[in-house]
Amino acid sequence: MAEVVFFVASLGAIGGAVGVVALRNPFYSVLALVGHLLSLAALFLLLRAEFVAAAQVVVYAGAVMVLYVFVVAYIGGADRPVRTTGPGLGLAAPLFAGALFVELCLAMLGSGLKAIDAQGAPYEAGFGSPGQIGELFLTRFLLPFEVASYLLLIAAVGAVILARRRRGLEEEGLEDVPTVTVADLFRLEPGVGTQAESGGMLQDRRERDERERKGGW
Amino acid sequence: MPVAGTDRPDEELLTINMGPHHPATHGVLRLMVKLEGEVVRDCKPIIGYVHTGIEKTAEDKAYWKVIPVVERMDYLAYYFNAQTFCMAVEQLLGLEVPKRAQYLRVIHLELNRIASHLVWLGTSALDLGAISMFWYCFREREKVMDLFEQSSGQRMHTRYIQVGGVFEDVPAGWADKVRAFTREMPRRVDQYAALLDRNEIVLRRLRNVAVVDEQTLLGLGVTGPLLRAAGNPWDLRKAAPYSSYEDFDFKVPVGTVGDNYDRFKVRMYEMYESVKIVEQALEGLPEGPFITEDRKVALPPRHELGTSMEALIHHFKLVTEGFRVPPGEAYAPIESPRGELGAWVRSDGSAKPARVHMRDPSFVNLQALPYMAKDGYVADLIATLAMLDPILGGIDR
Amino acid sequence: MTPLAALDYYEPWWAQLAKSVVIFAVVLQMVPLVLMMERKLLGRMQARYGPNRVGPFGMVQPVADILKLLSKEQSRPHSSVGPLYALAPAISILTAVAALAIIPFGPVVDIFGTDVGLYGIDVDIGILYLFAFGAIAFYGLVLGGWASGSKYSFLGAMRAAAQLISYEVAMGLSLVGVIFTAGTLSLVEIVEAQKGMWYVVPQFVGFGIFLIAGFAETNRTPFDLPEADAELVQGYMTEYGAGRFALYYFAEYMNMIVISAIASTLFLGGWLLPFGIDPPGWVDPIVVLAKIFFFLFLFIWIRATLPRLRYDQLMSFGWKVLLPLATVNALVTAIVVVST
Amino acid sequence: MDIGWYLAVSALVFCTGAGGVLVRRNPLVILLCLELMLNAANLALVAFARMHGSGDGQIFALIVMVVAACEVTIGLGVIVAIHRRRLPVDVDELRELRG
Amino acid sequence: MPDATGLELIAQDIRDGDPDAVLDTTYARGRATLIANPPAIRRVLEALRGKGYTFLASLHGVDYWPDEPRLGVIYELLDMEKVDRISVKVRVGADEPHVDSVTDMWATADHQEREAFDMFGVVFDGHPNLRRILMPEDYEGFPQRRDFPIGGEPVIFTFNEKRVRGYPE
Repeated sequence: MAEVVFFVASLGAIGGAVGVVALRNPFYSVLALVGHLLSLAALFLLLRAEFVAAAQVVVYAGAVMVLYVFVVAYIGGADRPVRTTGPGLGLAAPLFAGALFVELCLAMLGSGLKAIDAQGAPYEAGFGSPGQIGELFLTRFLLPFEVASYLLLIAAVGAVILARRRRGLEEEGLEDVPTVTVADLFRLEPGVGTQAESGGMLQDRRERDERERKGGW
Repeated sequence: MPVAGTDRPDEELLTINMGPHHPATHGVLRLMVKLEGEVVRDCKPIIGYVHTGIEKTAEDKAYWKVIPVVERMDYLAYYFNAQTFCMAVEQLLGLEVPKRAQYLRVIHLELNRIASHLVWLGTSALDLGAISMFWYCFREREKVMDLFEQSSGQRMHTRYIQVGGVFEDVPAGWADKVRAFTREMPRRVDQYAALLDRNEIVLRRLRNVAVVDEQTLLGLGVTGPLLRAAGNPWDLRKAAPYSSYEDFDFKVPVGTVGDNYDRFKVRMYEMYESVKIVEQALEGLPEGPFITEDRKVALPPRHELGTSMEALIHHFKLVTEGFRVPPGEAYAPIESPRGELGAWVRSDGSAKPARVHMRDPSFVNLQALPYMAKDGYVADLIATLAMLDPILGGIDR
Repeated sequence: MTPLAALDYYEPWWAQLAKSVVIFAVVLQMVPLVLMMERKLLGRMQARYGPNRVGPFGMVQPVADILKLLSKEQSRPHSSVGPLYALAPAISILTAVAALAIIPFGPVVDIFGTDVGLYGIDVDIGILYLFAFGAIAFYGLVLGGWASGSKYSFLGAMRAAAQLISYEVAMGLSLVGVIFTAGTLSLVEIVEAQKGMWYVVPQFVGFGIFLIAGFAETNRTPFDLPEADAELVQGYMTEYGAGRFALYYFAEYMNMIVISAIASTLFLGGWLLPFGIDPPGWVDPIVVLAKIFFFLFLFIWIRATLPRLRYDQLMSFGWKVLLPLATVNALVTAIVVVST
Repeated sequence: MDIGWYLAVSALVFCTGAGGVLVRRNPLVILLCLELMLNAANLALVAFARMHGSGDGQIFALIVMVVAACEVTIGLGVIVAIHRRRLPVDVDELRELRG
Repeated sequence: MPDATGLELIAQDIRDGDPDAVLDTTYARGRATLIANPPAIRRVLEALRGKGYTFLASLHGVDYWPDEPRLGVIYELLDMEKVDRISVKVRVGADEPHVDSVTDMWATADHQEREAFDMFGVVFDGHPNLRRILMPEDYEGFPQRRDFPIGGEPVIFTFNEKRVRGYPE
């Protein structure tokens, strides 16, 4: 059973990867990568990394790829030929990739790692569970955890600054458009939304007086 | 890629064709909308999809047969269409309308105004997403329709208002039914207000949206609730009373800001005022004929036909040919639920009008839409269109 | 195969299979029921009858609707992208159904001598599982809007996507308080942790935020902007008809049921009854269903009452109000949990 | 399943990504290919974690995800900025940084 | 409405500025009408606007066939302060139906002039966007003219779309 799942999932992962490189339309490339990521999540599950699998889907498929989708939809897919970098690089790149693959395989298989041909260490309850991950993050890997969170913060700020509109809404007075703020939650305008008024008079007096003063009534 | 994200990448504008078949355009209206993200940068109304040539048709019909034709223009304010046409013809004939007929006309006009505003309220609320309002409004509108049916036999396009008066006196007991309605209606409007006017979401959707100042509106020829919402108390019922409106005590609600909220409030209050007018008209309904005694214009009563040769001749003449109208031109403006509705009628002396042209308020007011919608959100464009209350039958005629 | 969940008891394959079939069948049957309920309730709230022609009291109306939709011709716009156009609604319904698997309808019970949990699976990652499928649901909407090749669909899809991710953040944070208090992600354990007191009491802020975000996630009024029929004419499903539309429609109601079920599990104590009432085991699923229907009623009630927000209002509400509130809630809960 | 198989898949995906970076010109796709390579590394890390039965590899994988998310936000930000300035979204034509 | 004397005074005022501007005045059944010289229409309206008639209520096209000049355009002006109306009429021949546009003076004239053009073929010089408004863009003829017959327009259905005149093959 595990073999079948592995076969299907790895096929999905490799197929998705090839799709990313080979598809012309960036939108399809993004979709191929989503497929790749989901297959990878299945592989993670096989490796008993539940939390990583869930994080993979939530973070990658749910957030990172969403960004891609937005940007591709915004910029629009350019239907350019896949390979226009010139024949030299176009030919050299697959060769390079192939050579890299051979090298990696040699490195891993020839490394003499004993456990590589095994099913891995015996499974312990709680392996890869949120509890274990959390414990590791807050004990042994506290520094990387904190650094990573700062990195995220910096990246968020950077992205906002980079993608900020140079012209458009801000300058053209759209900030006048009313928006809901926290303060509004606590501010009760007279005659707005209270039960007493809904049961009683239709119009709050202040407003009616004002309209009367202006001569409407 | 199936959707080209933008027309030209450097402008980031997305052109959207709203309509002619779109749930929120209140008819067969087409809007060419240029969007930048969710913001409307340009909006061009395109009309003519329900042009039915009513004005041309009217030229081929006897005067009294024109009434049902013009009634079908602004299909929510049919009494008003008939009233303005009849007033123009009466002006050409130099005809005096009996007091009772004038009062009866007023009652029906104001009931019709309520019905029209109810449809507006229901559909506008629907456009804002408040789906229940629609049914509540139509529940009350149904009662008005029933009253119309009892007085004229028809629910819509009643052809009740005739040249020289009204088609028939109201049946016995009708007044009580109207009173029952006018007693109930203000309570209902209170309830609508409680549902919408007390709702934070509605307030945020309407307040300070689509503000256009009074001068621009005047230049655009905008009249009616839209102009009053901007603070100009122009109401023909007050300014140039017709059909005995000077007899009634009512107020003209005006707004202060000229935003969608004011437009909403003005119409809500107009319903109260209309109810007041109907009550007063019922109270002071004078005795007397319901249509002019001029046998050249109005059909003789049925019972005279058997005894009076003259009546028979008049009847024959009117039914076969219709009455002739002395040559001339007349323009009769009245205050319809949407603004100044005027019929321009030219007579060449025959029994058929030589030209009937309607100054329909929807047609004129629609020009204000681009001014209102510009630089707002798409959602506000829909709300604004709803608050504009265009009736495409009136626009395209 | 590696088990998805670390169960401390053994469930035979037939139990798993039977559970899947039962859950699927029951919840799938709930969708027409919810449809009927919505139409009838809306009708009553709007001073009309609602459907009353097909079957007794019009109860067979949803069946008629579904049959009608399924028997319609499948058509698609010229400019659409065929395979993706067909795939998108399937993704939507897949994610909606998959999320049902983790909803507990009761504790582990003894059926024919074997221990069977009254839930699809009880996973360690619990709520994360839910959010994982929520993340995939995004593609159902965006692909649908994009592949339709229509500007309305596209705009609707973009709105839907932006709304989905904005409110997903607030929703996730609103649950953090519950997770802190219960000390686990597993839904079954969270329910059992509510033995003393339902989390709606200590976590009322989180409950409110979760409900609001849930309305947004399921695209219901007042957050139904992606399919605002007044502006975008049903948004991402503008170009869909027949069976595929039925799929979207189904998925939407399924999502409603899922959100209701999650809310009742996390905040209303799942199958637990208040005041220490401990009914026999077969009552538990009924209690859960009753709580689910309470939330469904709330969904319908709100729909009949509220108009919809504007897009910018929706966004700023999500980011400027809900998110800070949820963060503060999580923070306060964390402090309280640690200090006690 | 032997851990070796996972590593083989990881290597294959990594090489596909590397080749893609070299071949494609659209910066969006290049970013996608980078993602592929990061993911391949993730797979290897998780596989090794399983091999050793310790969670360290998974922690690494999670940190890699964080880094990937940061890289993507910045990368996409740059691309959007390029697009806003009406420059071609094409790495070969964007030679300005070269001087 | 200004009474007959008031109308004459207004007309005299305008004539003082431009002797040819006003051709005639009519006063019938309380309706005061200035008949303006077509080339001077803008000057007449400008003058009236100066007198307080600041609101262009409506603009009507009309066909006086068989009289000549055939076509007419009527401007209904309104003084909102004094609640006073006056109408201005210009008559132009059907062969050279040119009237100056007043869209820059009143934005409301935009649609209304387009309608008059659509229905009668009166060309408003200076109109920014003089296209058909109610009739289809490719419509031929001016349907509200008196010599335009009332007749059936073939309705395009699928079965006859090839046969209906003007439908592209």
